[in-house]
Amino acid sequence: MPGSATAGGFLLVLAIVLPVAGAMLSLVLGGRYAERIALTVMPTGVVVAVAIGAIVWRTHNVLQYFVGKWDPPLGVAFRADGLSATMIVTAALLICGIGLFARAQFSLPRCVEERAPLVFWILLLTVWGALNAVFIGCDLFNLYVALELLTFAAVPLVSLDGRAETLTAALRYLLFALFGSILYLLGAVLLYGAYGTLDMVLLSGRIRAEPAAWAAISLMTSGLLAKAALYPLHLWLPPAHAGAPSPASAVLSGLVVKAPFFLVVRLWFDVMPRLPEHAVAQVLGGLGAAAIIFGSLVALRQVRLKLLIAYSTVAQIGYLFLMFPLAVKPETGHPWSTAAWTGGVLQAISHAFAKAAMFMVAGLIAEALGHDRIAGLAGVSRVLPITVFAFALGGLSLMGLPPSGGFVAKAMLLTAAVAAGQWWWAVVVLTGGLLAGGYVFLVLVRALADASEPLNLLSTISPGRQAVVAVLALAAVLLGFVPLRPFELLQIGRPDIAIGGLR
Amino acid sequence: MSSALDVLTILSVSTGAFFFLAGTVGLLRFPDALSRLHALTKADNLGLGLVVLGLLFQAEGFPVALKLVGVWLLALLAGATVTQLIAHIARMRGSTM
Amino acid sequence: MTEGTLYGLCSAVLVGLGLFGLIMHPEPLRKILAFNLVGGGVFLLFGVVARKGAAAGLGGDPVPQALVITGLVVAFAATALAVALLARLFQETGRATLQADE
Amino acid sequence: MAFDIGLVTLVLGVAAWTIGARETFAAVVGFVAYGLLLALVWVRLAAPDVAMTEAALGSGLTGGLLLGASTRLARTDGPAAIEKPSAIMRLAAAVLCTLVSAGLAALVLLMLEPAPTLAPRAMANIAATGLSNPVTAVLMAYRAIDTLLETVVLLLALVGVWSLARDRVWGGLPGPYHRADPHGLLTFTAQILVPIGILIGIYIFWVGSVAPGGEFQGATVLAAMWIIASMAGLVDAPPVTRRWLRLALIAGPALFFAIGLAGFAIAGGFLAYPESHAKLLILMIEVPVTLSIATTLALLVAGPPERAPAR
Repeated sequence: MPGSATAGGFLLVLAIVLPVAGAMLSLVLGGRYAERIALTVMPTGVVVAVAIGAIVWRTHNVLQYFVGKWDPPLGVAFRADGLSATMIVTAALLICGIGLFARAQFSLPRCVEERAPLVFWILLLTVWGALNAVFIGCDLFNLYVALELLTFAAVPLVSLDGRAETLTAALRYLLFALFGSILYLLGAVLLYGAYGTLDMVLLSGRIRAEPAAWAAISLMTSGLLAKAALYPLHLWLPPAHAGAPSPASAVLSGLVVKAPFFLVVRLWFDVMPRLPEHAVAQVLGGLGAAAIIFGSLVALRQVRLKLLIAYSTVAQIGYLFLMFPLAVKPETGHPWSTAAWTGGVLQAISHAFAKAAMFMVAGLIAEALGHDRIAGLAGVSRVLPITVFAFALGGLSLMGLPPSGGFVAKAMLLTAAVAAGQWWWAVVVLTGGLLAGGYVFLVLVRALADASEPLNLLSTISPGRQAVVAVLALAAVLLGFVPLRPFELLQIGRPDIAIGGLR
Repeated sequence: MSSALDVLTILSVSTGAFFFLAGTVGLLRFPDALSRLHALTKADNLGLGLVVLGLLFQAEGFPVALKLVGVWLLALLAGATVTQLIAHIARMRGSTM
Repeated sequence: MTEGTLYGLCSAVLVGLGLFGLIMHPEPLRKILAFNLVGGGVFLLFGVVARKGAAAGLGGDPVPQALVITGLVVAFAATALAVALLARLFQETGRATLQADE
Repeated sequence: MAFDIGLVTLVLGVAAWTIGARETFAAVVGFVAYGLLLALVWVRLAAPDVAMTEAALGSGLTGGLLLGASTRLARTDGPAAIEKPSAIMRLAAAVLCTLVSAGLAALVLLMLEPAPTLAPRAMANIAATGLSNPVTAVLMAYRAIDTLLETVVLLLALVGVWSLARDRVWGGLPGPYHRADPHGLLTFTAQILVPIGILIGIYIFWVGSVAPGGEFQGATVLAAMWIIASMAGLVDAPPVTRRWLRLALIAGPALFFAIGLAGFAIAGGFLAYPESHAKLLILMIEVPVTLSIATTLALLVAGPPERAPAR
């Protein structure tokens, strides 16, 4: 039976258990050990993630696991296809980078436990476990629990410093997230009522174009959009992402908002591939386009560097949703063999690396200067050359200039738009690139200028942290060397293979 | 035999329900907090007691009867405590709530 | 109309009512309250699905019933976190609103 | 049916009151009533397990939490100080929400009867779990991973709540101080009620494998007893840095994970139980899980550390 558990499926369990167990151990042993535990779990987690990726790549098949040996619809399945594996590896690498970077900020006092470091490491590990659960989840309710876990780990990261403005931002974030999850759950309930299962693979075989399915997909998509902060549901994002400590901002902007996006992709292309109509997909694309233009324009007007980067996230999330109008029901082949689908996924990954690096740059600058006002950046490239260089590398991805992952992603979206005769998306991609160029250069011009008076540094930044940031930014650049066409890894386990031998 | 018990149940539960109704009317119509509480608790304790009594006639076995009486006693305890606390606050505020 | 359908209609109204409160109430505490109200409606709909799936000698499908229990616990956790955030915000600012003083 | 119509009318009326009430406190009281009425609805829907959870957690503990918050925040600006959304916005939202309701109502009317169900499958496999309450079988066996993740969710919510402590009181006692009044009525009530309540909580948990009940319902009752005792000043929460407290918090999920992982060796899969020992293993998970959930729920209601540790 093709739908049985596969060898190596236990790795999927480990991908969730390891970080969560680390978080619980940190809670028991207390603040003094939290950092050490996190730094032990991280390399192990990367090994698991890479192993998952390697198995999926080598066997050219999905990795599947039935928890408790109960197969769906009664039990819950975990399932990693090429897309999941890619996201899992991305998350593992990024979390490691962020962990190394955060050591200096959340290092531990030797004698007494302190609140912020303890909480930070526990939350970081839990975010990781929850992300893995989202990426391999195959059951809509299991995914609901995973999404809530992700939310409860992400929200306190925002208000770690306990200032009134970050508390407000965290509360608003939580309320938006709860609004999103309740709509998502409502959709899942409707699907169970109509088809008697919550398993995505089984659903994809049973679903038909009828009112219940339509209502479910609309409700779930709207809920997930609120969590992914797609315009006009983005209001919570800039204060939350800009207010969090910079390692936390990197996690939130780089990874956490990608989880709901990932689920929208799953819903539209895996669960109900035959359902979405072009008109509905155009609406989603339209919101994406509005996000790109609006987010970029507002980013241009920001005074503080972190807010600029946060608004740029609003814009970059918009690109992700351009894949829907271009990949839904293509004239030839499957949605996931289109350039747009690959471009969208690649945008998610390269933005993760680029944006994480840029938030860390902002953190380093704020640590060194004591502020992150863009107008006061003059001379900073002299004292933090590697850091400013990393910002520029990340900026390449945002603008979509070669060589960078962002370039490949946006080029694919562009060609897909032209090929599909939907030229308006091409205009949006190009305009967004120009505007991104505007706000990146706005920062770089200030940073590269000579200071009128010698800079007064509050603290020196260790070369190690600068190196971490540079490596992450470099990763976003290296993604630019993947071939400019739909590539194989992302295709593994797409429904055309799975449906062939439907269980 | 069982029909006689049924009649007793109906009588008892209906009387209980009447007391609940009276208590609710009192809660809504009486002028100040203390007399409202008075109306509420008197009617509730008695009303619930009568409902429980009525159900006792239908109870299958001793454990069930014990649970029913237990429910009534716990409700009495909780009701009395909460009433006392509310009355205390009302007196401190000196308001008519 | 069966009683399942009746409660299903009830849940539909509850979801609408709660969503209105969640979107429109300016006070965060009322939003939290409304979130719980919508939650109740959504869970109720799941219960109706379970009731309509009564089979094998059971009064309802146990799977949705169990999921509702899980969902109730998650909703409580969300409420506790939201209330704690709000209380701390109130401690800091003396306000319990989402208005930023910018 | 007449009873059901009356109940639905009441539920909707109380729900409308909860949304529409001017005073937040009144709205919370309405919400508690709403929860209790919903518990009745769950009984009518033949879901006694859910009814108990709704009454204990959805109405009781959530209600208590919100009541506490509404009195704590009572000194805030009146509703007048808060910007109300414009009439057009309200109208738009009302139209949107009415549409959602109407759409859902239509879907309810279109719903298949009988609906697709997993009940036969759940019953066909129940012997392998050693349980006879199918809802507990779903929670502890078929979908144990959900329950496991949910215990982690609760734990994380608590970490989130604790993260809101001020730095200088970290390591201190959670929640406000309750003065004990040895002759007070609350103390008297607590002294009688708490032992009975603990007994009931344990009973509800214990009976869960064969009858309605289970660890969540039992744990909620236990947590409520702790809250009553602490309100009466009979007990106080320990400082959040205590090792044994932290152990109590993670004991449930940790043992759940451990037995789940042991399943690889003894039953060939994560969270799988060998048929001969399924009931024992499930019980071994449930006992610490009940303890951990009860502790977590009680501390979630207590809130973040507020009082500096005594020196």
